Amino acid sequence: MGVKKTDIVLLDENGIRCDGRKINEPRRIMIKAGVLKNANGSAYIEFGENKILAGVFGPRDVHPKHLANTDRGILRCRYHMQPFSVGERKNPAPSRREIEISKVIKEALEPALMLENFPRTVVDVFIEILQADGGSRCAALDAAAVALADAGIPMRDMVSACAAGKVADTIVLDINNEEDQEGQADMPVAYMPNLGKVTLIQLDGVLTPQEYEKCVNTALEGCKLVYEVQKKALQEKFFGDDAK
Amino acid sequence: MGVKKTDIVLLDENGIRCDGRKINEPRRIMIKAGVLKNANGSAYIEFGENKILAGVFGPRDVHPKHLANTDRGILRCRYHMQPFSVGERKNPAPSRREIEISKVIKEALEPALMLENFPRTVVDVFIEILQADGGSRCAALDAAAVALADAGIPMRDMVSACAAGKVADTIVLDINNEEDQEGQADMPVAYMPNLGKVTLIQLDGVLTPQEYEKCVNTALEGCKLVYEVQKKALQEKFFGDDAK
Amino acid sequence: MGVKKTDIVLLDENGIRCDGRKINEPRRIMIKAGVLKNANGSAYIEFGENKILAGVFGPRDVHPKHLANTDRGILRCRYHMQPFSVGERKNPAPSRREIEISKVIKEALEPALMLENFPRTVVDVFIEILQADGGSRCAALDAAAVALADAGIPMRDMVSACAAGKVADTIVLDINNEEDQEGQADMPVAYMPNLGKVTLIQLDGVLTPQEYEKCVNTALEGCKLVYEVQKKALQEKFFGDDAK
Amino acid sequence: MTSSTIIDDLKKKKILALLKEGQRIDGRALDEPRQLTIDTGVIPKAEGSARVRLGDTEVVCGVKVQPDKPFPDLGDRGIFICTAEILPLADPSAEPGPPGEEVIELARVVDRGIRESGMVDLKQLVLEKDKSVVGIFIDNSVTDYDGNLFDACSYASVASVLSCKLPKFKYDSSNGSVSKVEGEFSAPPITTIPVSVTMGKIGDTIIVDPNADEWSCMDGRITITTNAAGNICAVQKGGHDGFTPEQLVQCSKISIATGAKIRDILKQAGGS
Amino acid sequence: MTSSTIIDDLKKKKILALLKEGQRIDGRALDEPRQLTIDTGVIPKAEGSARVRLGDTEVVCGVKVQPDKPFPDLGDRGIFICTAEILPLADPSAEPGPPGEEVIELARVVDRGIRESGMVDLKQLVLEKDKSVVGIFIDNSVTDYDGNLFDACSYASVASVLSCKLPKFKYDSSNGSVSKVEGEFSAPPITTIPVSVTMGKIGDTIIVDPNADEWSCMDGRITITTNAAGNICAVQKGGHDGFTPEQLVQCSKISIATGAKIRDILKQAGGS
Amino acid sequence: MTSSTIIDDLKKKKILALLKEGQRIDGRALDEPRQLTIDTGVIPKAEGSARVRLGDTEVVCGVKVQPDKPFPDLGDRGIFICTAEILPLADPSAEPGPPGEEVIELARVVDRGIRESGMVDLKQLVLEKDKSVVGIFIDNSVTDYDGNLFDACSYASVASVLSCKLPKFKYDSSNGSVSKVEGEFSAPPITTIPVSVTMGKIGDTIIVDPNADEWSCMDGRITITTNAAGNICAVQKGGHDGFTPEQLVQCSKISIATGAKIRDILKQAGGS
Repeated sequence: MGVKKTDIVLLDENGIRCDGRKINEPRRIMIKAGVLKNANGSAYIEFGENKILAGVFGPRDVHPKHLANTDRGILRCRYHMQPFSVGERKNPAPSRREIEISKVIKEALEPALMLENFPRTVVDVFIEILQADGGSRCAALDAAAVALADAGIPMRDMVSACAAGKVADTIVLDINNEEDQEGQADMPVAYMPNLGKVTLIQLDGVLTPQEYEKCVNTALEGCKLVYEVQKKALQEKFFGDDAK
Repeated sequence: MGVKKTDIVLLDENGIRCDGRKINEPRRIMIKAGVLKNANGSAYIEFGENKILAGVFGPRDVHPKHLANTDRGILRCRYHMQPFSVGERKNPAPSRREIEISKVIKEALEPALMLENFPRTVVDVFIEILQADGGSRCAALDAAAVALADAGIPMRDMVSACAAGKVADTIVLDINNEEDQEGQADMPVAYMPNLGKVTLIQLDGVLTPQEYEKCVNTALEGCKLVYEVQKKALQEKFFGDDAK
Repeated sequence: MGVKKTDIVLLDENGIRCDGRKINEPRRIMIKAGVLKNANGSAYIEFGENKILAGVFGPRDVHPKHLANTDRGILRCRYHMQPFSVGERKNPAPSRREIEISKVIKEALEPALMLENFPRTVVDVFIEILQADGGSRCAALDAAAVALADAGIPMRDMVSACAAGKVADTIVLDINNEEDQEGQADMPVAYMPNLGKVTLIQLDGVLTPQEYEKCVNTALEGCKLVYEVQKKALQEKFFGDDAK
Repeated sequence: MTSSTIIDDLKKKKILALLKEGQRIDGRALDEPRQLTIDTGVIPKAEGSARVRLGDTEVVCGVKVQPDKPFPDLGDRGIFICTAEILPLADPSAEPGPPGEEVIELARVVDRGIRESGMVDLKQLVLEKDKSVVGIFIDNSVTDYDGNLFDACSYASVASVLSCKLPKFKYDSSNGSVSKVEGEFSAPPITTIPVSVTMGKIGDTIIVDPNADEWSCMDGRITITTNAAGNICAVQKGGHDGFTPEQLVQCSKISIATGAKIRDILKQAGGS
Repeated sequence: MTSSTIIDDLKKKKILALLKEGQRIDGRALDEPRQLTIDTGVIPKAEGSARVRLGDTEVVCGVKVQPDKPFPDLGDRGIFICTAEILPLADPSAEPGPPGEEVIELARVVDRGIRESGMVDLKQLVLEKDKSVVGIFIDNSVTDYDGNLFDACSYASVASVLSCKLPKFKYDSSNGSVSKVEGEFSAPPITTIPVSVTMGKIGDTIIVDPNADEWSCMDGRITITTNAAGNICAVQKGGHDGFTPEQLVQCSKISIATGAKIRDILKQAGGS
Repeated sequence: MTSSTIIDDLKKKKILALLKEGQRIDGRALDEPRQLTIDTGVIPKAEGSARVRLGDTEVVCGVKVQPDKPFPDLGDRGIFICTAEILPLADPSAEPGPPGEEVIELARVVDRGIRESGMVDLKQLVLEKDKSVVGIFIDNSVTDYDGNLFDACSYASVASVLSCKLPKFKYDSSNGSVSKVEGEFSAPPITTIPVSVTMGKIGDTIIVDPNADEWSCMDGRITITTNAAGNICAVQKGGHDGFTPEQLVQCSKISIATGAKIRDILKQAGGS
């Protein structure tokens, strides 16, 4: 009541963020694998207020055929927001933003997939944002990677994603919506935790070279936390509650 | 002249409707077969103020080929309104309404056609609404069925269509534009008069179960009247004025 | 300052036009051949304030293949304006005007090309209007014809284009932007100078039969002047500065 | 594709053989819909939402409520638009891209069934006559396909609307702007609960709520929506075969009886 | 397709052989257009309309008149837009969908011929300068194809406009709204009657109003529009071959002579 | 296509072999960008413009400045939009038509690099808060392709903006109209000069400004934009392979060092 957006205290004197988290604390993450009946693999993630569904089909025949690659399978990826996923109703046609995110997600997943085993085929990853919050591309990637594993696509490594950013002159883990709007920088990162490679990195906002390095490392710590949640989701799917 | 739309008396104390018709009386219907030179079959209908042209091509090769069906011919149908056919100029691009009507018309014609005789081919039905009035989809169907017969496509039966509806708490035959706007229900029906099957039925508006049954039967009576006009049109085309 | 458009004197008492030219004087024309590295042939033209780039690819395979012609090569042409080429930013999607101009330019170039030598192939001409002024379609044609020659496509003749028009009741050569806006008629003409054939002619505006004939002849004189500049551009490209 | 076609053929023969004995492939009675599960409020950022499972068909539906300009000539009522989309993860044969005629029909039939019932009293959604009204936008996204999307999307839409919290808007006549009154909500003006019941015709047998296997081999289809008073408010026939007039009456009776049972489930889910 | 190609080839040879003797395949003189039949008022709900048959080419044209915002920088004149579409029932090779370059050229040439003649005085269509003007929208739909759509659409457009009843609109400067004055109509402000004449060039022979057979084998094409004063107001050359300067002059003379005859038919049809 | 594939293969092997010895196919050092040539003012009718050659990659960029409505919720800042298009004459594989994902990414990365740097102070582009602002529209057209369009388009955009003459606009609050004050111009409100530096990763070697041959065989890609203070303001990774955390730091250092040199060239070209 009467509180304007810009009056939000992003970080208080005790190092507590606007949603009560500490600097290095991610939001609540819940992943469930194998949630769809038709898809070859699927996963549902809740990451903060993000609610995202990922489904995988393939390896399967490519249509139209001229898109097929004789050397290796191809990966296609669609990141798509539901009309009701954001504050103002979104037009369901894919925006330029969604097309770009689809591309960077595809390139973040590709290094982990052994597509050379499946020439002339395609693996399709469909990501549907049911409810969007800050960091939706990282959460989408996390769900997509679990869905690929659930589909039994051979993978070199998991792909785990988490953002870091700069808020009130401080590097913090896992930017939420308010921090994204009012903060100083947002850096989504995807990581193959065993191969040690960053497969997605973007940055919007200004960082000194020192802050940049710290931000990368903070995000990587987040990716490792996500990785544990992803593994747990797959264990629960394949080995049931015993795995807990 | 100071008379507002809502002041229209849809049904007066003598059972006479706003355009002077009785409850079971259809509007004027005129059908002419074989009106186009290029189409394999064609028909022009005037049904009340509706003025509609239907043209048929086929059976002919399917492009693109992958749409062809090896078991039977396919039927394609386009219901399309001219920009000048309605009060306010209509955008010529097909609306969602036109796409839906095209589909229900296709499904209303399909049971009457012996498409199993023409595997790998397509029959195209193009319907152009030159002037629209209430009941245009029924009138369109009536013209399309005559055009198919004119094209010599083997048919199990004619398809004859007419709407019934509810106006001033009364079930009436063949709803016109004002009755559609101001009335209580509109039920377009298509019927194969010899096979006794309803191939299209839609309903917008509220009917009791008893009214529903009466409305279906009223529409069927209309379909039978239309059937006579369709037969006459084909006789005049193929046997000339002697047939009158 | 305070001078309104309509106050422009299009032709003064000494027969001098609003940009200082005489009645039969074209604007400055500069053509340079072979300006692009990737295109098989290319040309850049400055014609008045027009700045236009043309690039040619081919003869090359046609995609999709069903567009190929077994008797002769096909010619495709795209006339396209940059968003920044005109006063108000232009939407980069091709307008209906651009599509029509693409077609008339294609038909103006086609008679000069020996496409019968290259069955099943396509020659693509891409024209980009970097800055637009009156007469851009003629200037575009002039550049495209030089680009085709630069690409080594066998030609029966050059195609040279220039407009004439009617301004202040006088037939003048090479209409500029102001004359196009405020003048009485604009007639773009393309000509094969050795074969003596007009391959493009359009007219907007009213001419008496006598003026029409004079306008055609005036435009043809302009085409011949352009032809000299086109030849010079090709000589400079292929024989270097010695050709000057 | 060959092996899958053979299986499809065998399945179809099985379905037909069973139906001759009055049985269905999944053991249901001819007029028995599948289990219906409804969760509302699944998308907290939307004003209303529901996840519906009808057998193995699953739909997520969200409602957005926004001020809007009224349609010309309809200045005295709010806007109510219902859409439907089959997400590509719902079905191996679904493709991203603009909707085909199947999906356009789906959306229009779902929309019309609810609209024609008068479920929401649109006259109560006017902020300023001819100038500003409330718009209710209901988007259905199919996430898993097992046939009969008509009913699944219709139930999801109805449950979402029933669970919807309508924000309060204020129209400022001095400059024509509309603002949301923070923290004030009301229930939408509901007048009835429409229920869509879709029946398939295989040969001459009518079955309620066909699953994907039945859907792929049925000859005709009819969707009948009834309101709480047991009246019929929308009909849509589809498919490549016709219905006899008697079958049309039979279907209307089934839709009233089945509709009444499903209405109870919808009421409970919507909390009303 | 082979047999049809052989027939096309034979027909083309026949056409060429006949032309060498100065004869045409349908017996017409070289400069003789086909029979032109015009019915106006065929679409009573449109403000103006016409059905035109030019030989076996048939076009239905309707005019809608609506208040509109003027184009920027053209606040002192009404809107006049002429379109053309080849309906898919007009021709086995026509396809539904967005217009190709052929149809775009057709529409633009028809529009330009009428616009450049100044047929309608657009300055008399202003309701309130820079704010509100009358728009005249002329839509041509080709219903049967037998070549030379340029002239058929042009005649249909001109006849529709001549037969048009212009409603009276009232601009309310207090709120910028426009209302129609029921029952009051006027004739559109006509200044001249433009006539389009299209000529084909086959080899070096110029023929007027080519039919479909001639159209498919002609080398070049030119459309010249003349006004009532016998002046030339629009030209469009098409086709894959050129014209000599002498042929251009010859064509202009044909267009003036033929145009005068057709103008009489248009006048009669338009009732003026 | 076979022979060209063989040549491509041989070229790729050559590139890899040279890189093992720390050499590049065109003789450059690993961290050496190609020659950068900038001409500004090449499109006099645009408010700003530049032709940029980076090696054999060529881009023409034009800036249009126009009054516009602000975005909702962003009523206190002007509009700044940067686009990019690969013209079909730039590359035999380019096709006319709507942009693919490659070009959409290109445009968004170029736009974001400049926007996030805060190069133009958008708050100074407001004519009337929430009502009317100045829009700066920067369109890049690639006319010749030789790899690394990210940097070429970014430099062209920056140079065009630096060379831009901002017309003066006047907002009339009585009727909400905006007019241009003829003959009055100012420099745009520049706060910093951002420089994009794109690096390719081939095997484990990082190279600056890959040309087309290198571009087609690189495994990963990263574009880092730095501002005049030597801080990092945008990053975008692409390509089918990942980077180690150490490589990410290495790349940031290269981008700061290389960016400083290129900033001098941009300053000179922009006349500031």
